[in-house]
Amino acid sequence: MVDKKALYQAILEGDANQSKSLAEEAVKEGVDPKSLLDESMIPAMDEVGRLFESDEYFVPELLIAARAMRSALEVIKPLLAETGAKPVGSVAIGTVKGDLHDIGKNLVAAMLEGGGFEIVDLGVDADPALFVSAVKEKGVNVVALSALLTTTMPGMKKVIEELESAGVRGQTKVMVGGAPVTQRFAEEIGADGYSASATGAVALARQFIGAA
Amino acid sequence: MVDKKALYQAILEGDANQSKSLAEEAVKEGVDPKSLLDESMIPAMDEVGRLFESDEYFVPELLIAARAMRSALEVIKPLLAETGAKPVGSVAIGTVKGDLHDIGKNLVAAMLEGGGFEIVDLGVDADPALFVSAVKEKGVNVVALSALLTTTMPGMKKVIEELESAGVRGQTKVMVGGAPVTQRFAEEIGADGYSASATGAVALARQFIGAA
Amino acid sequence: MPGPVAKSPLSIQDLDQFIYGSTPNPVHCRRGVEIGTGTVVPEINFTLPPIEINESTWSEIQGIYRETIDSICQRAVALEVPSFLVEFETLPPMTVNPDWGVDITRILVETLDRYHDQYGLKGALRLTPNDNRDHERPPLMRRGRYWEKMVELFERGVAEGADMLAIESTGGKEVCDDALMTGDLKTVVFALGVLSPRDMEFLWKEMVRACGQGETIPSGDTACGFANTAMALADQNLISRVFAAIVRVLSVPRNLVAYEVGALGPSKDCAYEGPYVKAITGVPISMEGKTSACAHLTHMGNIAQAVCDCWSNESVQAVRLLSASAPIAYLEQLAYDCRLMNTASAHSSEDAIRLRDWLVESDASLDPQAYVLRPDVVLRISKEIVEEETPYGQVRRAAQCTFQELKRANENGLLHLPKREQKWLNRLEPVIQELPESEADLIEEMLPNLDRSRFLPEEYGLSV
Amino acid sequence: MPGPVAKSPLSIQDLDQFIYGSTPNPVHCRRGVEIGTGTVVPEINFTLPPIEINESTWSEIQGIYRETIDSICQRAVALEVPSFLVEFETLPPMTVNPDWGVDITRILVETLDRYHDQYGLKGALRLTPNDNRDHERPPLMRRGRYWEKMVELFERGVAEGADMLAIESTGGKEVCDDALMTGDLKTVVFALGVLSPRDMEFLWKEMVRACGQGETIPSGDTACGFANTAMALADQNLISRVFAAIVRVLSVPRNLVAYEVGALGPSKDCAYEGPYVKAITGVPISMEGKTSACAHLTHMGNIAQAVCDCWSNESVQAVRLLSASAPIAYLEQLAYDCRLMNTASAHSSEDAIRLRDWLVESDASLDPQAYVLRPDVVLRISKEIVEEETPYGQVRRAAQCTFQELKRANENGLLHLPKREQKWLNRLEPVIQELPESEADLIEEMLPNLDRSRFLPEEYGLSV
Ligand SMILES: [Zn+2]
Ligand SMILES: [Zn+2]
Ligand SMILES: [Zn+2]
Repeated sequence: MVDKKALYQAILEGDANQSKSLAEEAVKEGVDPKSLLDESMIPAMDEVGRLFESDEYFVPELLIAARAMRSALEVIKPLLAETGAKPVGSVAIGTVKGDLHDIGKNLVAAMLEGGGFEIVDLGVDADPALFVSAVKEKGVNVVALSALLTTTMPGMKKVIEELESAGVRGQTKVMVGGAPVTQRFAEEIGADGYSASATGAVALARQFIGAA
Repeated sequence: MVDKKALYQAILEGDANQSKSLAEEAVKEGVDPKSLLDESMIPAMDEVGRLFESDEYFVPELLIAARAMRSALEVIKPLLAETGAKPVGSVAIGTVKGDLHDIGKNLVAAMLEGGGFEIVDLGVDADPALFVSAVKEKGVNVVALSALLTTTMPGMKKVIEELESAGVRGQTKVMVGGAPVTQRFAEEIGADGYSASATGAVALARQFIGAA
Repeated sequence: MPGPVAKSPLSIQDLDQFIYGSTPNPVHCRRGVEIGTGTVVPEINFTLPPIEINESTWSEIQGIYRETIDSICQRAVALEVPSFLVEFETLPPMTVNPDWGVDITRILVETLDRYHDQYGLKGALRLTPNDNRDHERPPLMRRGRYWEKMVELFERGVAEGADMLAIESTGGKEVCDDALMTGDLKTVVFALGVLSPRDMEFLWKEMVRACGQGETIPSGDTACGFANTAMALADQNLISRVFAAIVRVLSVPRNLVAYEVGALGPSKDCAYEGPYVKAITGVPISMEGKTSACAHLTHMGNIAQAVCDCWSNESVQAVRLLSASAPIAYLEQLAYDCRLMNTASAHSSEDAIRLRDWLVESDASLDPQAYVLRPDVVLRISKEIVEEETPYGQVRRAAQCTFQELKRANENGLLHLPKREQKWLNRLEPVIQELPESEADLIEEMLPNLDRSRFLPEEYGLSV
Repeated sequence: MPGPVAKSPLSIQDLDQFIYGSTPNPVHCRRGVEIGTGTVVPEINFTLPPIEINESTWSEIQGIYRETIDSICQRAVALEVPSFLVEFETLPPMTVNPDWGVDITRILVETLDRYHDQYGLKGALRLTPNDNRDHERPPLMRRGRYWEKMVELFERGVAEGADMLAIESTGGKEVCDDALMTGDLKTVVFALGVLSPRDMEFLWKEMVRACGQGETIPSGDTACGFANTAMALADQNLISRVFAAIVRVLSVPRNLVAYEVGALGPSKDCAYEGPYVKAITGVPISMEGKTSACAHLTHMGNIAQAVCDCWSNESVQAVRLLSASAPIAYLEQLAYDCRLMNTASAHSSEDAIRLRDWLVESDASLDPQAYVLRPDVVLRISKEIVEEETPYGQVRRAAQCTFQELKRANENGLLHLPKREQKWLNRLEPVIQELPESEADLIEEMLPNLDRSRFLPEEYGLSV
């Protein structure tokens, strides 16, 4: 019989090969995928989050754990779908027009993914239209905008305006971040939230979709 | 016969007793007051201004010279009025509501006075209504607003709004200044000008009334 | 009239003992913060960005204070700052409405407590209610609604757990302001030697009393409204620096009165006259210089550090810089300045003296206002000051010997004065020589000339 | 591939000669500005407050630059700053549209000229066009519109009279970014040891050529996009500081390539690896630390000063502080920092060394990123680096001996590492030991794994 503790441990330590093969084994043995998720995998990622928050893990440890989580998740996903379970939520993320700084954006994307979100990465220098179509066509719950330059910050407002004029502003939450961005700026441009850090962004996204 | 050079010198050196008695003497002798003004007194204040600008005079020297100017001016004013000459212009000055810092305001007032302006000093913590009535009733050409606190800066906008709603905004120029005030702020609130320094304020006031 | 200031001999007589971080009468606060016991402590002061203060913005304002103090404490932990002070200088509406001043005090105290509990961070709060008494003209110094609200904030700030109480008091400023602009030294002497000490005695007795109701330390005052006004005018080339330097030293006696009646230090950061206070009374002092360029530019950027016990940024608005909110950047800058000073003094007292002397030497010859902060000059003038028994006598003596110091320094090349400053040196000489020996004579001479719509002698206990 | 970097022996071999303000190969600019001849020179960098850059705002933007540089020069005169640098780092639209970059360059040159003529103020302009090549993905490093506009700005900036040309080049960053986040040291080594040096050679030959068309000094580069990214992530506790410290030293060899092909210094302020560059090549370096808290917080605030020749604020927006616009405040702060350093070194070289050592000691034990800037550590590691002949060999050797230095420092208590950092020390050891000796082997191993939608090997002269 599959060792749920071992799967937990494999994710915690970021061993993607191990987590994948343990998940496969479990599926083969007919273990309920929902219980695998709830009793091993999500608790493992929660523990990873705790270790990160308490300054014992750095981002690399967290990303590696998220990768191990993902490889197990891919195994059980088809079975989960049959049971009607759905992903936490989906986020379209990108740096706004004129802004080519992707490291912060990538970090937030990676951490959201580690937190169970599906990510639509629109890259850097992203046109407002891309965000609109992510909402319209992919039905993302959250739009996450990043800017590292004060000169590109106004681009955030443009995205919100385009969402409004496309009539989809109400279908998504908008969060903004990046070095020069402030809570007050977020409020001014009508964003739904602001986060000063990548971990804060995950918490905010969870809050948006009521999974806090 | 009166020595015009001596009057010039008395003002330059800030000797108010001397300038007054020289002016009285000249009047008694029937010297044309306009020529006294144009050939001795204004050139003396111009020279004072030059010495100040070139960092040879400090404010005290300048204020003392202005006082000497004033005492001579008082002597010849009645005669000037007969010839139809008018003062350079008049300025209502005050710190805005909530702001109790008067030294900067006093400095600007003193320098404007030295520059030949008539001053209506509304003091500190001045209600917008006071500025309105200075324009309406005393017909001042310029309203000068000072704020030293960022928290009282919005009071400048209020004065401008009250001038507008009283329908007298067009009859006066508004200039603003004080440590936290900037050119951009001045533009935002619809002031006509901003000066970073007391000397700049005089130049600006002159410009407003076309006497630059 | 304040009683005689019997401070002779000086608390610090030996130039080698006159050093940053250490002083004969240190101050101990809660949370383990010690001032003057060997290390220099950073003191961060921050204020609001441009925002109206009213009911509708109040919750936003509280949020700004909450967020800023939290980030400051976080950064202090990250930088392993050994201990630090936070100064909360109220804005006028927060004194007129003490509820607001108390709200912010509470936020700050709670945050310092929380970081102390969680991380062992040693922080202390200095509460500085602003002196609102000149918010009506003529100012009422001992009565009226402004005074009553100030006293209310003193008492409630103490109850709220502020570690220190301070003020930038303004007694005599209503007379001094114009005198600074017109270069009228005699009137400045009247303001600083006659009016201000009388007000200091009245005010500080009240502050000491309020502190006694709790565990708050009555800390110190500053001649901000006098000497810093002169400094700001001089820096804009509006008035003479020689004049401003003399005004600086003339502000010492008024400051001493606070310690006479029970203040314990540290003096206020913007009291550049602090070194005199330290030499004479031995209380620790807070100073500011290069790292307060956020609040005002200065010609005393390094020399101000020489004998400081707390090192401050004066005041910075919580505006966003590229890195972080400006108060966090300034805390960091102060922390590194202090690290350097404390590293040198940890080596040896000779090394501390070396660093002190470089700080001094780097500024002293360039501006008379810097020159009068030279530790040796401070000790020489202080020795003279304490020989006098009344504040007026001290101010008069301070004027005389500061003048002599500057004249001599100019002659022997220790101080470089441009021509127009030398003119002022000459111009001030007879004024100083002719200051009456008797305070009563000066009062008699001055009172009739002063405009009672702007100044009330009875508010200083002077009979008209 | 760049030719062998034959730098052995070090330009500075003696720890007592490794000091701020002086270096074997100083730089002389117009207007009498000298760098590295004995005094530290402040370098002020300012940028726009939040504002859109477009045709309609362009005249306002010019006004901001004009007003700011004028106020800076005024303050420099008032403070009697002996000489100073202004850095103009373009914003992306000013490089894409060189007309704009040229407009601002002209404003700055004209103002420096005017103040030099009127007041004898010694100022020099460093023009730093930003490296826009990664503004398309995958980046084109040697062709395409971004590259062409950069070259146009190099040439027109030289024609406009910029005194120095610099850059924060990004070759290899597209590979390095993710590797920093995942803690993948081998890929970082590939970026900094293989890609970046190839790009540096190509880019800097072009910059040196452009400078040759006028009187502009090809100054220096920085590993900003690599080591400072790591530093910023480490400061947010996102990645390990030990890792970031190693990345810092790994960025040295790429930087050396610029000086190999003709750059003369000073290096860029944000190149915290500068001390290595100075030790190896003898060119002057610009550094930033506590006084760049406006741009980013740091754990190297004091130690960064130890051997600097220019002392910079990194970058500050022209936002209003209580005193003045922030760039003026920061110029003042830098000026006082420099006064102190220059006062100590004017006394004696022993005193300069004392101050240097206090600056070092005050930070070195608290963070591995500070530790690797210790002048003695810099000399030891530099000696090893120059024994290698290729950038890759140098990077590999740098990794090995930086690791050994940190391990030893941790063991003997010279460096205080928390447990999770010690874990990273252990984690990195095998990765470093297993770095292939041959660059070709590493290339062969890495290339197949890299995503060509983000990285094109041919842009680095690598055949696929
Ligand atoms: Zn003050
Ligand atoms: Zn203060
Ligand atoms: Zn940089």
